[in-house]
Amino acid sequence: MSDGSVLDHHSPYETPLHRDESAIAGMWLFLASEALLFGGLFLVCLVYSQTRAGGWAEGVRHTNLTIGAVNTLILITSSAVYTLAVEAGRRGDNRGVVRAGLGAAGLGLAFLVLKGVEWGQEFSENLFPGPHFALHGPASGAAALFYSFYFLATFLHGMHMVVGIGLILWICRRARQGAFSPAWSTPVDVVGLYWSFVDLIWMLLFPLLYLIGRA
Amino acid sequence: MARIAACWGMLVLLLAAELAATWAGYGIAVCVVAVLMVLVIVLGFMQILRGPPLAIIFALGGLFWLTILLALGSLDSFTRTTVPVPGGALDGPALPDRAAVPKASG
Amino acid sequence: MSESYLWQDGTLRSWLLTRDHKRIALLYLGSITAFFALGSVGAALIRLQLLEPTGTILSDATYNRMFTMHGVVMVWLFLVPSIPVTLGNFLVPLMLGARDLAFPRLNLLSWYLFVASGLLVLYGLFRGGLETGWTFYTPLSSDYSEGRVLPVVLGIFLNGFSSIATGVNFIVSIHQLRAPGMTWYRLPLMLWALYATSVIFVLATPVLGITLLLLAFERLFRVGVFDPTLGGDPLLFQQMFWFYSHPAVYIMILPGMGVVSEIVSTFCRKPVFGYRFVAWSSVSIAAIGFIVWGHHMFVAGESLYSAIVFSMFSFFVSVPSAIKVFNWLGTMHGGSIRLDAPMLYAMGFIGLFTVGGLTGLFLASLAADVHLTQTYFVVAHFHYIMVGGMVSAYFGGLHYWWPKITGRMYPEIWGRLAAALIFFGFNLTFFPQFILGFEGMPRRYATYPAQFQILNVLSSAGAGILAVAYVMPLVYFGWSLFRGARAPDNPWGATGLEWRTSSPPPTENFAETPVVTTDAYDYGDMDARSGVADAGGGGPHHV
Amino acid sequence: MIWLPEASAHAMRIDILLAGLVIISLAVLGLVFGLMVLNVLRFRAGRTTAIARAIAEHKSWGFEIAWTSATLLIFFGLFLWATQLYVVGFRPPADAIQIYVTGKQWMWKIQYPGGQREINALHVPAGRPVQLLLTSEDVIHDFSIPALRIKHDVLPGRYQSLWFTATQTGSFRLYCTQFCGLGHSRMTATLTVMNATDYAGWLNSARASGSLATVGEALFIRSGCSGCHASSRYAPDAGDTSRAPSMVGLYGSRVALADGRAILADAAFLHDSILDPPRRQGASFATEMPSFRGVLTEDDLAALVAYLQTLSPTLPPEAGN
Repeated sequence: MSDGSVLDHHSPYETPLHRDESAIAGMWLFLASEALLFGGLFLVCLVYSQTRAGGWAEGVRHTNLTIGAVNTLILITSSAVYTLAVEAGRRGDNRGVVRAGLGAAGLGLAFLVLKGVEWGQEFSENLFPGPHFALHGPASGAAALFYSFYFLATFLHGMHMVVGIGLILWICRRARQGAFSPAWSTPVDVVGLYWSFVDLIWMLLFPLLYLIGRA
Repeated sequence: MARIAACWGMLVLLLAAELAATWAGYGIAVCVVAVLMVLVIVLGFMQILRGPPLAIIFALGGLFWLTILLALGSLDSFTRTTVPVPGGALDGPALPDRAAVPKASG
Repeated sequence: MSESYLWQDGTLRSWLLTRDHKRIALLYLGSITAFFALGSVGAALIRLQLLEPTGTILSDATYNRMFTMHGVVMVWLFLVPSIPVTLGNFLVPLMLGARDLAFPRLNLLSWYLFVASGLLVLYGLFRGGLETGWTFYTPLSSDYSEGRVLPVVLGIFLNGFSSIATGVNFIVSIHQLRAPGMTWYRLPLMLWALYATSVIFVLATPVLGITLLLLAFERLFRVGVFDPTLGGDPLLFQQMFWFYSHPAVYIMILPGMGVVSEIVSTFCRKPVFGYRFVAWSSVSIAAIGFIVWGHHMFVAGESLYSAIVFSMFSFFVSVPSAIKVFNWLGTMHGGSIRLDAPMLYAMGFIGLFTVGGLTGLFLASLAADVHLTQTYFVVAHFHYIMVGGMVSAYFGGLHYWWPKITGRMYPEIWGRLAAALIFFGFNLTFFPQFILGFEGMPRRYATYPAQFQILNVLSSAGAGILAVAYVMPLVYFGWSLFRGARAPDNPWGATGLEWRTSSPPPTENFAETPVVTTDAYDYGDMDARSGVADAGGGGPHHV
Repeated sequence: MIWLPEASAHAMRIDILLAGLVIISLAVLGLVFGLMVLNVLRFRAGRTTAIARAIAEHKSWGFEIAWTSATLLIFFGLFLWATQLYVVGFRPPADAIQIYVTGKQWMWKIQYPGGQREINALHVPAGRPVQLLLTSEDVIHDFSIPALRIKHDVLPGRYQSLWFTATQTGSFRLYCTQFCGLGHSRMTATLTVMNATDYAGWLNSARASGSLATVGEALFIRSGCSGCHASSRYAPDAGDTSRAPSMVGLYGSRVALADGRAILADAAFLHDSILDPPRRQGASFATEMPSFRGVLTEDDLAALVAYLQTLSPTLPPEAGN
């Protein structure tokens, strides 16, 4: 692939700046779309947490707050670390991009591992909705709804994490090849937007899944 | 560098505040803190204000449509009166006693 | 100027890995034509079955699969990608005066996603079949259906990402790649329409995605999200489904309106009357179109408040549509009208869309909707919009831009004949269904009371004519590829930038970046410059 | 074809609304097509004399505002008119007779306040408000009565209400209008509106006729008989004997068999025919009936026969449409 700081013959753009701005704007537009994807889940949460409040809160109380909070901290840190990579990219410091990128991806992986542990616990406690669902009593229906939401939301968020980690590793590979320069580090920025967005979604999911209704 | 550290610190503090609010039972405060955390990420990490103006337009557009989805999507659920079939949903609806059913549904 | 995009590199590999928006448009054209043929076969079988009240041709189960197949294929594999994605891909950069779309690789990816989703959907539809209707209402689809819900739903989920990719591409392109001098109010109205469409692509499609994901989750694990026996709410599914599927109607109709604006202006040799109103009406349709979805649920058990709010908004959304219709008529007034095939299609669109829009008022009126909804009235209504409207516009657009796409002229006589035949066949097919609906004939019935037979036979007869009329363009377009007259650069004497390059255009679209100095549709100026007489002259190269 | 009857005052009001909508639509349609044709005739290329092109542009704002506000005004009027007729549906009168309706793949079960039960048939008195309480045992159905211009979805797990006051006696069709799976188009029923005295008499006889036939009717649908055999003279497939002979009026009639015998269709014949389907003379049906030996118990057979008997002697009055 050619050095990204030069426009090739067929590029639709006039200047590199023009192209980079378009890429960033395009990513924001895609993130707006992603927001609506999670928006559907938020709607489900909003409706059931209000119309089936008792059982919903019962479900919230059964989530593992410790793992949830630690994971939140990990994700905040990962997002911050990746932002270091973005800064390094703007300086043209390819080694810095690799270092920070690997750090961010590692933290992301740690999040997924912890999430897996949490899921494992929940499965063994029969918290996955179904005929053997662990919570009984009049609230069990709504608690099962909560856990449907919990599992789908964490699954979807987890898939976004996986994609994000993949993108970061790709950025690291490009950086190892010395692809980025002060004139051109747009892919690092664009992936950063995505990674921060995944973080942002978790900042909303965390209170919805672990906090609101717990006390 | 300093900016990132500051943002990180703010997020950690906000997380602590969120947990404290949960412990104290202030649901609204939790929501407010969550929104603040989102703002810190958008402004601090994603640096929306440094991006092209289009980014802001797109983000606000997404937010606006998200509001439509949540507001109008939940309107029906919050204004509906549901008359459940007695005997519990799990048993499957059986024909109930007359007295068990309210006069009007809607 | 270098060679045309069609022949620059003829290898299969170069086509399958192309990043040229024009070639991707052709890839889309090929795939959606195949899907259109498939969906039409479904329609034909449905109409054959309904010739007789007892429906002897198909079993109930096959009939149910057939209308599901027809709906799914036509909506997601033909209508949604027809004008917006196919013609849009070809035209957006050309109309902007750009070399390509903003993200050419993403564009190719979107075609591959589309094909993959199509194959997945077809796998589900033909290996096992699906009988839930294209609306997938729960709990039928989640718990009771014995059809292949999962592959079809996942296929449509994938299809959504294809739509989103295209939407992002168009929006960023229109913002970023306008040629020098191409201000927003100089954009062709087609681009305003495609911009509005793309907004819906980007913001509505993800909600369909998550809805179908929830449905798949529910079907796999029976967790109860939409299952009332487990405490879920099936109406929530409907709310979320229609949040996408109503705006999707505007995905299907807005680009058609854009095409008609282009055609009417060209063949009347006049600027579009009230340009800014037409432009903003596209945007307001896209915006208001998002807040009317609840009118699909007036009898579904939604609350009274919800119903009233959605009914009111539904009336509002028809105002900008009415603005467009009157502005097209205003454009014709005082023009110099030529009745070539594209114009015939455009006029067909205006008439049929008006019928569709007016019958939409019936369905927006709460009490009237209670009687008419879920009957053939609804079927007729949305076919007037989607087939009478969108497909007419699609064919009109294909005829109009065919010379630009292929460099060949289609045979004009046959084009006019097909346009007239489509108009006639369409009305014969669907007008009787309005009466059937008023009489109470429910939709999705494999068999029906004998009293409805006469109207059903009329409808089926119309469908036969329509089928012939749809095959005609396929034949003469194919013929024109080899035998058609060579097309000049600007056969219609139109003003858009796409007519300023050769037919077919070179890979890089323009030898040098065009500069725009006038408003769109500046025919007075153009005719004065080229010395064409103001009245009675017709176009410069009328073939 | 007979025009859809108006079996209630509400139906008439809806028809007036529809007529209003039709008139407005025709006016607009006339305008659009008229203008289109006029424009084509007047401004056809080559036919026109010189025309000032600029005229329209300057006037456009006035035109746009005028027709936009006119349209809005008309639409708002329509909205109010239609909404006020819709709201009525949410306010059932306090003295309405409450009848329970349960939808099930693919039949309607009706239960009256007095305990009478029916399948795929609803009897109501004329002139008295009736409130239906609708629910479903499985998927979403929709209870639609075109002659009364009303319908409502029928959801599992909750009651929906639908009320009306029928004013015209006769039989009218009911449909399921929400797609509910395989037998959707056969999930139809008959609404019979009777005058008060007939209704009282019917309630008494329905109580007397016992539940065996009702059980049989459920079996008739559940075992798949209704997929081929017509059993109601009003149902959509009433005239359809292409798959199998109609059951209406079969009991007590003479049947010509393939071996030339003509035999009286009595209870024993019906019983044996279900176990060993006989061949009829000159019959060419699209489907061949399987034996139900081992599938249905003797109790089931008794119930089925009891049901088939009800299809002959007490034929309900002629359908109104």
